[in-house]
Amino acid sequence: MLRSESEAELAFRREVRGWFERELPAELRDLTFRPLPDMVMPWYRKLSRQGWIAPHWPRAFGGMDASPVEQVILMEEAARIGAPEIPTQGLNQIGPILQRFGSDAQKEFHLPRILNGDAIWCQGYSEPGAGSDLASLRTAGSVEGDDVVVTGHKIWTTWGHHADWMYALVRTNKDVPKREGISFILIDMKSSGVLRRPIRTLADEFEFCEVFLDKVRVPRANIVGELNRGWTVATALLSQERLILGSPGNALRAYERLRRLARALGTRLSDSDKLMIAKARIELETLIASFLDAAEGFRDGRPVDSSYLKILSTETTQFILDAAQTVSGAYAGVKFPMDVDGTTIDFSELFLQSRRLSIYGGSNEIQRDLIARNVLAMPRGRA
Amino acid sequence: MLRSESEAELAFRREVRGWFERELPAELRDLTFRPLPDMVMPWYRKLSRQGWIAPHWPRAFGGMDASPVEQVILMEEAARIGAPEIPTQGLNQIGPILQRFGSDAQKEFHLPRILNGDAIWCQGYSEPGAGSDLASLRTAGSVEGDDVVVTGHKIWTTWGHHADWMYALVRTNKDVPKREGISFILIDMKSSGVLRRPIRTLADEFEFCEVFLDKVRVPRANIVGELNRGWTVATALLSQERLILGSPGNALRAYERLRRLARALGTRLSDSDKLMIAKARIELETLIASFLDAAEGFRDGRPVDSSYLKILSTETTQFILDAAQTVSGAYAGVKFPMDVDGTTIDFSELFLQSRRLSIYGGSNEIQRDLIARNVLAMPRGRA
Amino acid sequence: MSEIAGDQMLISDNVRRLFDASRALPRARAAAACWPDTDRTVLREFIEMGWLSLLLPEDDGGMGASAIDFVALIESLGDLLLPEPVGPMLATVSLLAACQSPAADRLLKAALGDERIVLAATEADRSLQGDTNHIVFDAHWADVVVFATGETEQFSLRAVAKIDVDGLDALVRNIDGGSLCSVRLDGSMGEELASGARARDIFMRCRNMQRLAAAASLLGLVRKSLQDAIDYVKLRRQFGVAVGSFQALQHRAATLHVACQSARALLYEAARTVGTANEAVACAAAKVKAADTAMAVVKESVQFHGAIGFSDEADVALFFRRAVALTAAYGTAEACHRTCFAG
Amino acid sequence: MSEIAGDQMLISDNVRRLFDASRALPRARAAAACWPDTDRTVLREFIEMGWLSLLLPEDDGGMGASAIDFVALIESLGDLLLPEPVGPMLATVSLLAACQSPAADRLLKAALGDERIVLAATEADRSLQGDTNHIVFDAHWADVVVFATGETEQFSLRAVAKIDVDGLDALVRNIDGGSLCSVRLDGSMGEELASGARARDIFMRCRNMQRLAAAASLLGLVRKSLQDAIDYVKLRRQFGVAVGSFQALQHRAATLHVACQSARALLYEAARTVGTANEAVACAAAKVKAADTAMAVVKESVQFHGAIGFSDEADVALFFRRAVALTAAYGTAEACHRTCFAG
Repeated sequence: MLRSESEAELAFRREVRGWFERELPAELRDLTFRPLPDMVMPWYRKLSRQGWIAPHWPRAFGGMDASPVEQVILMEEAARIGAPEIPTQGLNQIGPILQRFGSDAQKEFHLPRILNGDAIWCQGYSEPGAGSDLASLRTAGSVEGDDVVVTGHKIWTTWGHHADWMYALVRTNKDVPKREGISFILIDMKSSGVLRRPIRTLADEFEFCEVFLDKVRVPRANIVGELNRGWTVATALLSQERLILGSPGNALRAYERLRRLARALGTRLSDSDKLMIAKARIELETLIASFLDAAEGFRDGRPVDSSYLKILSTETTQFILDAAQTVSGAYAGVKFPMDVDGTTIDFSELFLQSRRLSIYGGSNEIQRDLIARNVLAMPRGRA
Repeated sequence: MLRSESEAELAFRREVRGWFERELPAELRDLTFRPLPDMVMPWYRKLSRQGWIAPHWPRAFGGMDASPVEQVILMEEAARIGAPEIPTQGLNQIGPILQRFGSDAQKEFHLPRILNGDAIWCQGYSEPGAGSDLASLRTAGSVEGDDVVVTGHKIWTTWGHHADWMYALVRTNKDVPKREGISFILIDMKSSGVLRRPIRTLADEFEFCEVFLDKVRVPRANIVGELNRGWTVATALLSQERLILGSPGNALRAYERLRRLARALGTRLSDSDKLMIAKARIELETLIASFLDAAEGFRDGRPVDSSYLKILSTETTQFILDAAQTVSGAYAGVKFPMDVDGTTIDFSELFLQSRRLSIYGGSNEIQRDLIARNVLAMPRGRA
Repeated sequence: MSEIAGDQMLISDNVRRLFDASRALPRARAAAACWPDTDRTVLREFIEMGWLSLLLPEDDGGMGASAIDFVALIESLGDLLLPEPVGPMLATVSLLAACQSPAADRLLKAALGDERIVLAATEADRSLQGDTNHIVFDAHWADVVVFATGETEQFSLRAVAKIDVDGLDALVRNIDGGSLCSVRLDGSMGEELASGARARDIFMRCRNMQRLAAAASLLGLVRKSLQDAIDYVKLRRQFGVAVGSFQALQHRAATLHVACQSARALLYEAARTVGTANEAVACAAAKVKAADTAMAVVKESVQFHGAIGFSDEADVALFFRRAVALTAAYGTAEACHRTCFAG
Repeated sequence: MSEIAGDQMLISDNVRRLFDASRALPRARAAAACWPDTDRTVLREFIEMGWLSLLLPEDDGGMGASAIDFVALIESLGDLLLPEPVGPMLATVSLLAACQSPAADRLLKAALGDERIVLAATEADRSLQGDTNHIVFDAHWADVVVFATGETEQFSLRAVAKIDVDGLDALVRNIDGGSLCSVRLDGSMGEELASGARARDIFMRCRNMQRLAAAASLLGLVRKSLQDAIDYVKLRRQFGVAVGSFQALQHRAATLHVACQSARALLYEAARTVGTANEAVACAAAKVKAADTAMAVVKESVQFHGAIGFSDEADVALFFRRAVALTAAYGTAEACHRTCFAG
């Protein structure tokens, strides 16, 4: 972050750094992979007890109500120390949605469990035939008494095989236009009829899974908003998700890889390496500036162009990791982290992971369509 | 050119270089602008007398029937010595079209005049309402006795204000589908009713003009092919034009600018300059290799993917000139050629000129559409 | 960030009135044709209305504007393609005020009157001519040139009257109607304004403000250039539909939109850093990002327009040439990258 | 260029039979999972069928293939993702034959029998580990490593048995199932095969052939990867139409097509230069161009596939990981750019 920090912000940074240094176990630092729940949830709970698990949540719901600058400070310090990735679907996706659309009972039950780490969430949106074209989904639910009985097939469910709960889009009326017959439903993954199959990724780990739903009975009380009115909730969530995806967290983690590489290489850095690093730094700072601008604007009531942020943050992260690949030279394809003169360097894992960023959360192609139509007012027609 | 030359080719190169050194007047070397006819046509005629004006024409029509390697040698030596741009519409566009589609009388009359420089040609295709969508043209011709009477408005006519002849597309039947009522007509620019208005360009020179045609009487004998069958001729010409546009001539001129800059800068070249120059060299050699491959394939009867060559050559030239802009540093915006330690450097003119390359001869967007449809067989529909 | 504040709006409005858009672009076109442009009318009025003191503290009779105000003003005027380097001029006035020496005060008084002081871009940009060691942009407007020589303890910030320097009137013409002058300057010339580490800080601040100003001008002009291009493709029809309905163009327009928005966010973030530790890195980053964005936008604007975009008749030609000139001036990409890596 | 000649077709067909596509990709997937891959079946058969002598002159009992034949063969096998570095192996055999020394002849005889000789990539690639000075790619297949030390007159081309070098079995795993090994080698190790300027030429030829082979493999695999991606978007439907009908995707596919075609033209042009003055520049250019093209294609192939492109189930994952590994091996971009600038 280029911006000069206030006394209070500097103090907060010192507090965060000191606490991270003290509290984050060595075995959880500098992991290149996303650690499994058993490994990472104790850290999640520690952050929760410290009050830092939900920086962007309002205090009323147990959040920190952190300023945009404080949020960046937390992300920078997490990147700096190499803090592990934690489950975020609860914190970033369903949590804020429940705050806005949830019933009192839903809020009361779920929000504390998200905060304290008792519930890991996943998103049940994509289906084999419904990716970018989300409204084509076919997972069907029929109301039977106080339950909705759900049958269908979700896929590319990030962290789904570790989740306790899924928020899913389910077609509850087939006789109306596509978007008018969808409900937004919270499904307990321990319900009978839920079957999960993890899927190996390009980065050679199990990042997501398929979820088969076979006559799963879900209480009607688990519908968020009204029956058949789920599309509104879903698009609100997508827009909010893009805003979160616009945060510089991933790019900061990426830049930290490059910074370590530069430190380890030292005098072996060539001039063209230095140029790559300068360019990466500029892109990173551009993203942080854009995030601060958008988040401060959002706080002040300005509308947020979330598609722009989603494109910017994902492509910045990819750019930085591409630069790291170049600087890695002959080692760019090395699979596991390596010790280089005392610094642990991940050459490929984060780079491979980064390829998904431009696909998920609404592909960057979809975002460009949205900008052309909604922001630039370019004509539809031969889209 | 990376390829090793045969003894005969080396001898040809020596001959070309020696002749250029002797015969090209100093005041015609290293011009950054396209010289006016008075200035350049003596050189054109000299090349013609030497037999090198039409390297790619068959001997039967007075050409050189040069091999692809010989063509590249001529282009390389012209770039090296800084030979001026000469009018090429006759040599590259209408000449080969007449060889293929022209009547005996047309061939007999026009081909020698193109070769000896008595006739400068221009292309009357684009109109204010018909650019990429060429078939929408509205310039109209009606047959009256032995004449066609032509009225209309052509625009972006390269070198039109200096041309003796224009080959034009004219709508001679309005009552049939767009492409079936067009004739390909040769118009003497000295005819009464022809009015020309030069247009200043981004590069601050008069590269093209508007041509107003007011009841211009053209003999029917000037129709190439049949009345209303001009679309076939026009598309043949476009495809052949793209093949010519795929030649590395422009890119070689561009690279020569960069080479001079490198020579003049000498030890002042930074490492990132060197990287840019290496990248430009690689792109240039890629283009030359592609041109040789396509031209040799064409000679051997393989079909030519002319859209691919047009995109490649124009974007390579632009890439090289972008690189030259970067290497020029603070001088990148200098308007006129400057002496740098005894070397004449053009900083901006060719760069500005290069922006038109991706627009004319069928914009690069049109070429990408053609590749997607015709080469990759991707589905039409939401084009 | 999105909106400029009341005061700057006022200044911007006044300048736009003084030099309104309908006259501005024809003037820019004419300046490029009848070179060099020496009509000082606008410049004189600008000075007479007191705007040169924009960045000076209110206590000293200045307008006490912040770097953010400065950037907002310059950006809002970007599409007018003003011939005068307003930003560098304002930055130079600040430099003189910061020196707090009799020589600087004398010049400051003269500048706030009717003299026009342009600062030599002395750092990082490579000179290509003979044994020259300084480059002055738009030197045809300058009466006095401020420049720096020497390192650390020997660092000297100096001013020299243009008339006293051989070759400072030997201008090289730029494609936007501006100029460039390579000249040899050394510590024996002119008079010293300040010296040592403090002088270096003052000089660097001025350099950073010039980079910011160039970035702001660039983003101001490309905002207009991009809007023009998008407006054009909405109207222009080919194959029976608006060209702007083609998805490939739409995605490219969206990419440019992302670049412009984010470069602008960086520009204002850089303005916030003025006076703090990150100032040099931030201003260098803002300049190179703005220049890259601007070149991408003007190239695509030409392409979106098709053939008419390559003619001088469309305004895009003016924006294109100014973008090239400003990209080259006040910190090349290489110089800015070097600052960013070092910082 | 477009078609490989009869002889190479035969070799290619035989190798494809020996190691057919339906078995090849599952094997590549398995090799990445069960690492290191030490199954020498294919390797042994390849040698037994006499293909190691591909590049040797017919007079010496070789197949007398040209560099163009070599490139055509490697390219045609690229989509099989063979675990063995066939190209480097063939290049090493040529190196041994060129040495014309007893030591080299002995090794050559062994190699044509059943030994496997891998050449160390000793030039230009930066070693990152401690005091190591050589990098050996896919060292887990090697029995003997050929390397070079010293400059000009002291230049020495040497061979050392893997078992004699500390650390040459300390492999670092690559994402495609291959390996990398950093090791310290010097002039006291192994035995000399040739020395001086002639040895340097032989070594450089071998390096150039390795770069060519890497370029050929890359372009072979991305041809398949691009075709897969285009086939996929023709079938995949969203919003009621084939994804492949969207113009933005079509233009990106066209751009990749242009890159692949032209990179391929450069590859074959480079093969023609083998044995001529431009060999080093041409092979370096071909390598870096192929690598840039390949990375662009595999990234876009993932994106074209959408989520399934990010799963290991689609073949694009295999192509992606191999492209990354080959881009890094046998001449990094930086090393190749340096060769091109110097040449």
